[in-house]
Amino acid sequence: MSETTYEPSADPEDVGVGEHLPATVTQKSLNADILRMHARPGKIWWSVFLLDLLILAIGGLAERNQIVYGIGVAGHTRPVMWASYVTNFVFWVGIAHCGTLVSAILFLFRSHFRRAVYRVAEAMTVFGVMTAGLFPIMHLGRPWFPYWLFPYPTQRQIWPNFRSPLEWDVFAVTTYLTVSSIFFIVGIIPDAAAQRDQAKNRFHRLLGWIFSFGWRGANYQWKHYYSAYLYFAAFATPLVLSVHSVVSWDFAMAQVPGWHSTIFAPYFVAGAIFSGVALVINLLIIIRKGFKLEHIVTIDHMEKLAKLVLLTSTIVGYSYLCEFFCAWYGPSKFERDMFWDRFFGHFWWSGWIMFTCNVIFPLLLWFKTVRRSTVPLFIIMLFVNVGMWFERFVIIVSSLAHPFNPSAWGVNYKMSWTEAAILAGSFAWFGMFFLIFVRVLPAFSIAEIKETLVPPMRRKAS
Amino acid sequence: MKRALALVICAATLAAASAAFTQSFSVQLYGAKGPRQPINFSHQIHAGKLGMNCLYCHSSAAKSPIANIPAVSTCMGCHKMVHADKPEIEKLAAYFDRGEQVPWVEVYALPAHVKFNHKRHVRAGLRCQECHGPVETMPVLYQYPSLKMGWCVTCHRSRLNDPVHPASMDCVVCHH
Amino acid sequence: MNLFKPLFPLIDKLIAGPPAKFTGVMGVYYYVDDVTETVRTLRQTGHGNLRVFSPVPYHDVERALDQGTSIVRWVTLGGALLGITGGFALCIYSVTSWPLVVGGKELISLPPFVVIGYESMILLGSLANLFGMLALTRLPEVKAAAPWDPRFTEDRIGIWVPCAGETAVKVRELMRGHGAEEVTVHA
Amino acid sequence: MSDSVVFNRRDFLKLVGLGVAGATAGCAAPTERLIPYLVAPNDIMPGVATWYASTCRECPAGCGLLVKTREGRAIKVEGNPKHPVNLGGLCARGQAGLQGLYDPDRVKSPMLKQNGAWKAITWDEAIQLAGSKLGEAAKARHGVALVTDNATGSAQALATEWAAGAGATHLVYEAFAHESLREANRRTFGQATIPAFDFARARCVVSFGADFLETWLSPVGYARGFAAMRARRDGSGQFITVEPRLSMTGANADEWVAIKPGTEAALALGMARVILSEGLGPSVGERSQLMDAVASYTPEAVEQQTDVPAATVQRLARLFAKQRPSLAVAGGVAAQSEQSVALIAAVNLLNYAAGNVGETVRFDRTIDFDRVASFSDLQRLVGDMSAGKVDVLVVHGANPAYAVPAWAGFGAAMDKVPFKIALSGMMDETSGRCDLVLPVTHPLETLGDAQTARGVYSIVQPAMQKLPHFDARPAGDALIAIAKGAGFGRFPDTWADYLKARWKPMHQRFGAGRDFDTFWEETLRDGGVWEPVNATPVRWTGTPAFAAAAPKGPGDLTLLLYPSATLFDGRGANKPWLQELPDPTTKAVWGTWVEIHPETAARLGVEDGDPVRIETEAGSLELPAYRYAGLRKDVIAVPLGQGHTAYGRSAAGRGANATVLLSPAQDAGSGAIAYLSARAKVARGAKAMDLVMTQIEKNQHDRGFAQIIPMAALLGGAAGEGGAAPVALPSQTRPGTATSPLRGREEKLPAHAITAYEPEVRARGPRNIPVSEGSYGKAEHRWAMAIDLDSCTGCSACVVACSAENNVPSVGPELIKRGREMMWLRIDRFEESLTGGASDVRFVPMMCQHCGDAPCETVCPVYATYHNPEGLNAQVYNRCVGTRYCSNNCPYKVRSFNFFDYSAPEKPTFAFPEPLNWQLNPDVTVRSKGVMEKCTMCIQRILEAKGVAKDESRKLRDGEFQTACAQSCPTQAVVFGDLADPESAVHKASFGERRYWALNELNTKPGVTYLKRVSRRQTESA
Repeated sequence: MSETTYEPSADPEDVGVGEHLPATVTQKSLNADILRMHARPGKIWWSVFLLDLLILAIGGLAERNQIVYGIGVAGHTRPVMWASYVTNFVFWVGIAHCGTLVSAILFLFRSHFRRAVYRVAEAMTVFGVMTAGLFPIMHLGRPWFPYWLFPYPTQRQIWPNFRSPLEWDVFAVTTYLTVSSIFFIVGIIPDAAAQRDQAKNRFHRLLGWIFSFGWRGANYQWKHYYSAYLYFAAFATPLVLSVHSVVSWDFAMAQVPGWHSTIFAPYFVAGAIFSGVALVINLLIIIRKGFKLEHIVTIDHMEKLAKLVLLTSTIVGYSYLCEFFCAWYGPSKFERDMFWDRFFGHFWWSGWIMFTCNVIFPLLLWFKTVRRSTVPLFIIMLFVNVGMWFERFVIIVSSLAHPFNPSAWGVNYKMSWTEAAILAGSFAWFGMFFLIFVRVLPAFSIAEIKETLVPPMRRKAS
Repeated sequence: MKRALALVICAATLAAASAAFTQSFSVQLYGAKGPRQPINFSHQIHAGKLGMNCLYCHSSAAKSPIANIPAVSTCMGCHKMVHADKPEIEKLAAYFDRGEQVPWVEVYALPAHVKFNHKRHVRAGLRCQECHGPVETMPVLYQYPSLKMGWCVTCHRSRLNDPVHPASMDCVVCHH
Repeated sequence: MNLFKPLFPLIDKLIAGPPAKFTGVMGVYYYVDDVTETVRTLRQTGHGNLRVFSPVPYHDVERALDQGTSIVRWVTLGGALLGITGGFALCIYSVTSWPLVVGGKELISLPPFVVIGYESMILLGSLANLFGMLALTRLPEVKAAAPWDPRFTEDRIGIWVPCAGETAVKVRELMRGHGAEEVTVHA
Repeated sequence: MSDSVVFNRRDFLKLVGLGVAGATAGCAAPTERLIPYLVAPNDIMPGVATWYASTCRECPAGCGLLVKTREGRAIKVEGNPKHPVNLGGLCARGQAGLQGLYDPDRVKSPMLKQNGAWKAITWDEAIQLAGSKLGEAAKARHGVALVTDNATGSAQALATEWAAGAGATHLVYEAFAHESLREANRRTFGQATIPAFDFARARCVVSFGADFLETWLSPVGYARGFAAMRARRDGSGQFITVEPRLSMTGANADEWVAIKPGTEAALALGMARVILSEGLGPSVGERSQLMDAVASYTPEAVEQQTDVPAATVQRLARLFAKQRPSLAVAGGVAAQSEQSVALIAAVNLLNYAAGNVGETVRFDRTIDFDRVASFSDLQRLVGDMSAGKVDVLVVHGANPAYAVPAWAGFGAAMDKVPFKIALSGMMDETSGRCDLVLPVTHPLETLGDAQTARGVYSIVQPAMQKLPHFDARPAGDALIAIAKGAGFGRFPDTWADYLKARWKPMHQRFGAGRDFDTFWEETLRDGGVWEPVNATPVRWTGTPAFAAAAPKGPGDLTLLLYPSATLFDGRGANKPWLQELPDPTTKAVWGTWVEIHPETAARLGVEDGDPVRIETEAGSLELPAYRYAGLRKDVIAVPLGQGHTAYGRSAAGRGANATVLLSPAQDAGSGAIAYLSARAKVARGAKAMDLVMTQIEKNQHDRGFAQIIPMAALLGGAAGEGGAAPVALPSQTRPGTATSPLRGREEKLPAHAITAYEPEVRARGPRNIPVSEGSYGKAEHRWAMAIDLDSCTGCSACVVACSAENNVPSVGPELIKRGREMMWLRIDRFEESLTGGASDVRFVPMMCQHCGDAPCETVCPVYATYHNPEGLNAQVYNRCVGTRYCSNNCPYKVRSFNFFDYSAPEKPTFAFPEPLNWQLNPDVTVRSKGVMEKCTMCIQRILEAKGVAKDESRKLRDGEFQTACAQSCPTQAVVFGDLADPESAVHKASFGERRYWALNELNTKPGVTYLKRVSRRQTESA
């Protein structure tokens, strides 16, 4: 059953040298190019890193105040009991989805352009989940008891409520963090071996030694390795779909008008991939420029990712319209009022920001020139991420602000400085890990990119 | 070899963590020796040697959710004559003359948001010692049970289907 | 960096691993088809216990080695099954151990439990998969099975045939004959 | 985290001890001398509540109280069911009396003002000083003045006697003295007093501005009667309100006649004319005389003056005559114009013509305002004071320096008095202007009596010993001591002796052979004695001249100043509960606002909360606007009661005192202040200000929260809007024998699953899940509530009762503005229409609905909220981690969240500063930061009652206990009980034909059933 073991695509037509990589790239140069990223960081990196730490510190201070004085320092009100924190949570979980998508789903689809980009995407996934995971804890009224949500035997003899969507979240997100981290680390093994053997300084060699687990690239190792890798992909694919479905059910399972909708699961998954890929593109553009890797992460890769963004953007746009149609066509006056309120009520601006950034701007990607030039790509993707943050904001805040009981209307949520600081801090938190990552571990999959090269043959004929 | 070590470490941390969890919310105030009281009152003498009935002093335990701390006057009821010369009794008398309450240090404190009804438990036929331990042997009173939820629940579970006095497993019975 | 200088020897020792004595022949190749040829002939001449080290897995080589399918799948399956049953069991046990009605729903209301079961399936499945793989690939490797050459993670392929004496000489010749760049005999 | 933090355990121990000491050792603690309502003194024990009967002194009505004490602390006041004035109900202000007792800003010790600075002195010094001052004054035959409130009873007597001794002029001051009412009655019936208005007997009520459900005379009693009238199902019970501003009382009316302010008399006379001329009333001797009086008031003429269509005048008159005995009352703002005597006389005439006098207007249990000084008396005193004729002024229980409008210059006159003594618990505006302040005890810690109505002799009993925080003395003792110091009068040594002496004659009358002590004990136990009084028959004695009042001044708008429904004349302003209690009309809290018609507002371009500048002759004021369509276009309205400059942290600096807008104006007949006398100009103001409201949207967008059913439908039997057809109790709803249609066979249905929904269940298929595990199998009850919106007047007494019972913190305006109010129970106000004639305002008490299929329960990840075996939606604070998901998913939005730490003394957000924390109910925990809380249907009361039943080994009796809200409701609109008991009141109500459930379509199966409000509007105006 050789199809279960991985097909390294023997025939050059499959991944012709020309398709993604220039002919100058050899196995040797690859090692050199990618390990070159580990050279001593320069002024730019350091200044960015320090700024990042500063923002993180501010965010931490805000969180500390919130714990001391109570969640009241944030802008929540009745009826808007969830706001920016849950928004951030969904946003970051969404970001996290791209990595697994690229590494797992595209792996199963055998679309080889993933090889050049999936390590960055996966790193983003892991760090994204690590960021997202903080928010459910931070938004608690009593953040010192989050462990009560985990099922463990306690003297109280009481368990969590497995019927609650929030409890599903606990399972989904922890599973997702575990699996994606495993996937990430397993993927690194062969490259870490390369780092162990070729890295310039001992520090990186040591790291290589640790993360390679003593990998030798022996035939039996490759065999089991790829078999296992396939199953990881097979698990991660349904997982990535389920996780964001579960996140969406935090809302869809509630009966709040604007939340209680069956469309949410697919709609959220699409949105997640949308924002995730957008951020990957942003990061890749920076890295390939900063580390001069345009010949490895080529513009073809960018274009393929851009197409993915375009696709998901249309799905998301369709979902918006579909929701509105249902509200208009459906019998529920609660739903109708709510959706009117969404675009013409107190939070009208957020609604329009969402729509423009997520549906209008991405239309530019229909043009090949736009898809193939980094600057416009970069800007569009920034807008996409802003838009996606606001999508979650709109869904959460504007729906809650317009509940069943009109007597609760009119008390409107205002974002507090604490929340703003914590939001900024979350980006810093994510950025910190990423900045370190690219400097200490292979940020691109050496082994897999090598596979896209034509294997060296003495007798071309055979 | 290394793997084994790693496993051991993991197991240890896990055990420690769960232990910490299960020990959470211990409301043990003064450990197993009890607090120092303003007057060295000995339950051993009163409840043990003299065999006084608990309800003689803590009369409201059977009639009220709260078991009262006896008023100074109750103590003086006997101690006007009995051992009136002992230093500790003189302390007591001093409080009485000043018309002050003795600032007894509380030994049994429930966690927040928990209500306990003495009357119900006494009337259900529980002996005081079942919760308060062998008070009659304590020269200095100390907190005998952990007073943790699990301790309450275990007993309630066991009497859930008691034909005469079924215990409740309904949270709000204690939490309100 | 100099701060860590005293650590350098230790690090080098770690990376080098414990000193080991090997007996056998190590051939270093560049061309994949050479490797496949060598492997075929070696196996015909009864050297089934050879090892191939390569920076990338080459399908031709695998064919030449003709090794069966990995059994990691069964480990994974086991983990997954354990996960799903465990998930449901946990839910059902928890609601029956202390019955609390919420939202007028059945105590054992399966639809919500599906999510728990499903996620646990994936979690335990993946973990089993991981540990299965580590076990089968003998990772983390404590004791090297063959002498090591850093080029194997760059662009060279190595064939290791554990043997000694006469056979070692034969194998060396065979490798030379099949386009090995260099052949070392460890004895 | 622990309760002990909120309520210092040491104090607690002390109190526990004292309680017992008091009982056993018989030491001299006053607790020992108290006579509990039900139990003998020696049964007092820690952990068990003791009830004391007393009388409410928060307003002159004097409702009977039962004060609940625990460990010697008064923790709750409730209405005394035996008391003839209120029959068990108690208004929000009465409930809040506790916070007057525990006010942290009470005066701690006697204070002497020395060159502007206050200095604490001892009582002896104080008495000595006061005595000497009074002595000198008396010797020098110089003027002494004593100002007290309408204390009635022995306090009144003592004051009079004291004044006589000191040669002082005694002035009984009440901000709302109802002089005009008394004067009009004197002129028309020869009785200068306030009759008993029998709303219960009336078949139709027309109110000319009288807010008899809010502040007017005896609101609780009237509300009870009003509810009785509405409860009749014979097509009667119409209530027409005639007022330029739709008040809370008016909001309960079937018809709103938005009359031109000041012309109400014309309408009354017009109606009288129709009745007389058409001979609809009984034949009265004075017919011709009356006819002459009203001759000129033809319906057309009335339309001319009042803007009320002639047809309406006739219709109202005919209805009024048809539904005899009917009742017309005049009061509130309408009766405070410069023609208020004329108005009330006109209304008297109307009542007389319709033959209501002696029927619904009776001079039997007359309300005792007889001794209250008219405003002209007050002016005389002011005159004397400013003329320097008064050397010593003694003020007790009144705050004229605040309540008297600026133009009358009471404050200024006070400054002319050389030495001023205040006997007051609070450092209010008046005390602040005095030289010597003697802290007096609060009525809840003082022995006394009251005689607020003829034949009602109530006892004011101390429910607890004096608070240790304040070195206060009963006012009576202080007065006696001063008199002795000054050496005048012949008084017994203590106030208590004086009181008992006064009760000797009562003993003669009511003793019925018992010795005095027994009689006294029993009187204390019952809260007083009352005797039936026969009505003094009255005839029409004279017809005063009638004229319309014409407000003066520049501007096109008439200014209405009305007493606040929550703060009354301002004496409630120091109580957080009342400050935080949403005004029934605007739902605004912690401030003053100006109600302005939306059209006027549009003209100025102001929205709710925007500043509006009001200008009158007298002065100007800037207030936040509240756009209210329940106003005539040509009026603006401002509530009184705020704008204190002193009087404690809750009161000082909140809102504004709108009396500064008044220029000198008095009633022609009685000299009463004319609050309705000024015209005003409005303009957009400059400074930004806050209007903090708990409910902003007052339109229910046809979401069926407040439903209504026409009387016709009830009489005819057809269902009203979206109504459930009458449902007989299905036997299946009894526990144990229920069939589950899905399974189709007999099986056990636990009580928790029984909801008022059984019929719908059969329609929709079953959603009640039989659970017999754990405690669920043993459930015997299904606690539920039925709320009759036809009786609910929106008075909000239940809100305060709930906060008092359940330790709900008051969080202040800043947090409420951010939607963080903590009240477990609120009154949603929905305005269907506010057009004159067809006004339709609906009040819905909204608390946790205890849904059978509760949306909040499923979503909690930690079981902090779940459905308990007895049908309660329970909230476990210990377990709550604060995800707030439950609140998001609650369609009624009745869960409140502890955003900050209101229970930790060290935190700035602490809500119970010492000694307010003494009021906390020890049976209920005080929730800590970050947990969700909500209505528990008073679980602590349920458990207590079940305990009692268990001790007496019997089943719970229906109605043997009630939730705080149900207990306090003056109209008994809230019914609480066990739905599983088919005989229970709540079961009968819940299956009545008017029942419906809020948001029924969500299938939440609430445990709270609402009964539709009944619309009695006649077809012409509908």
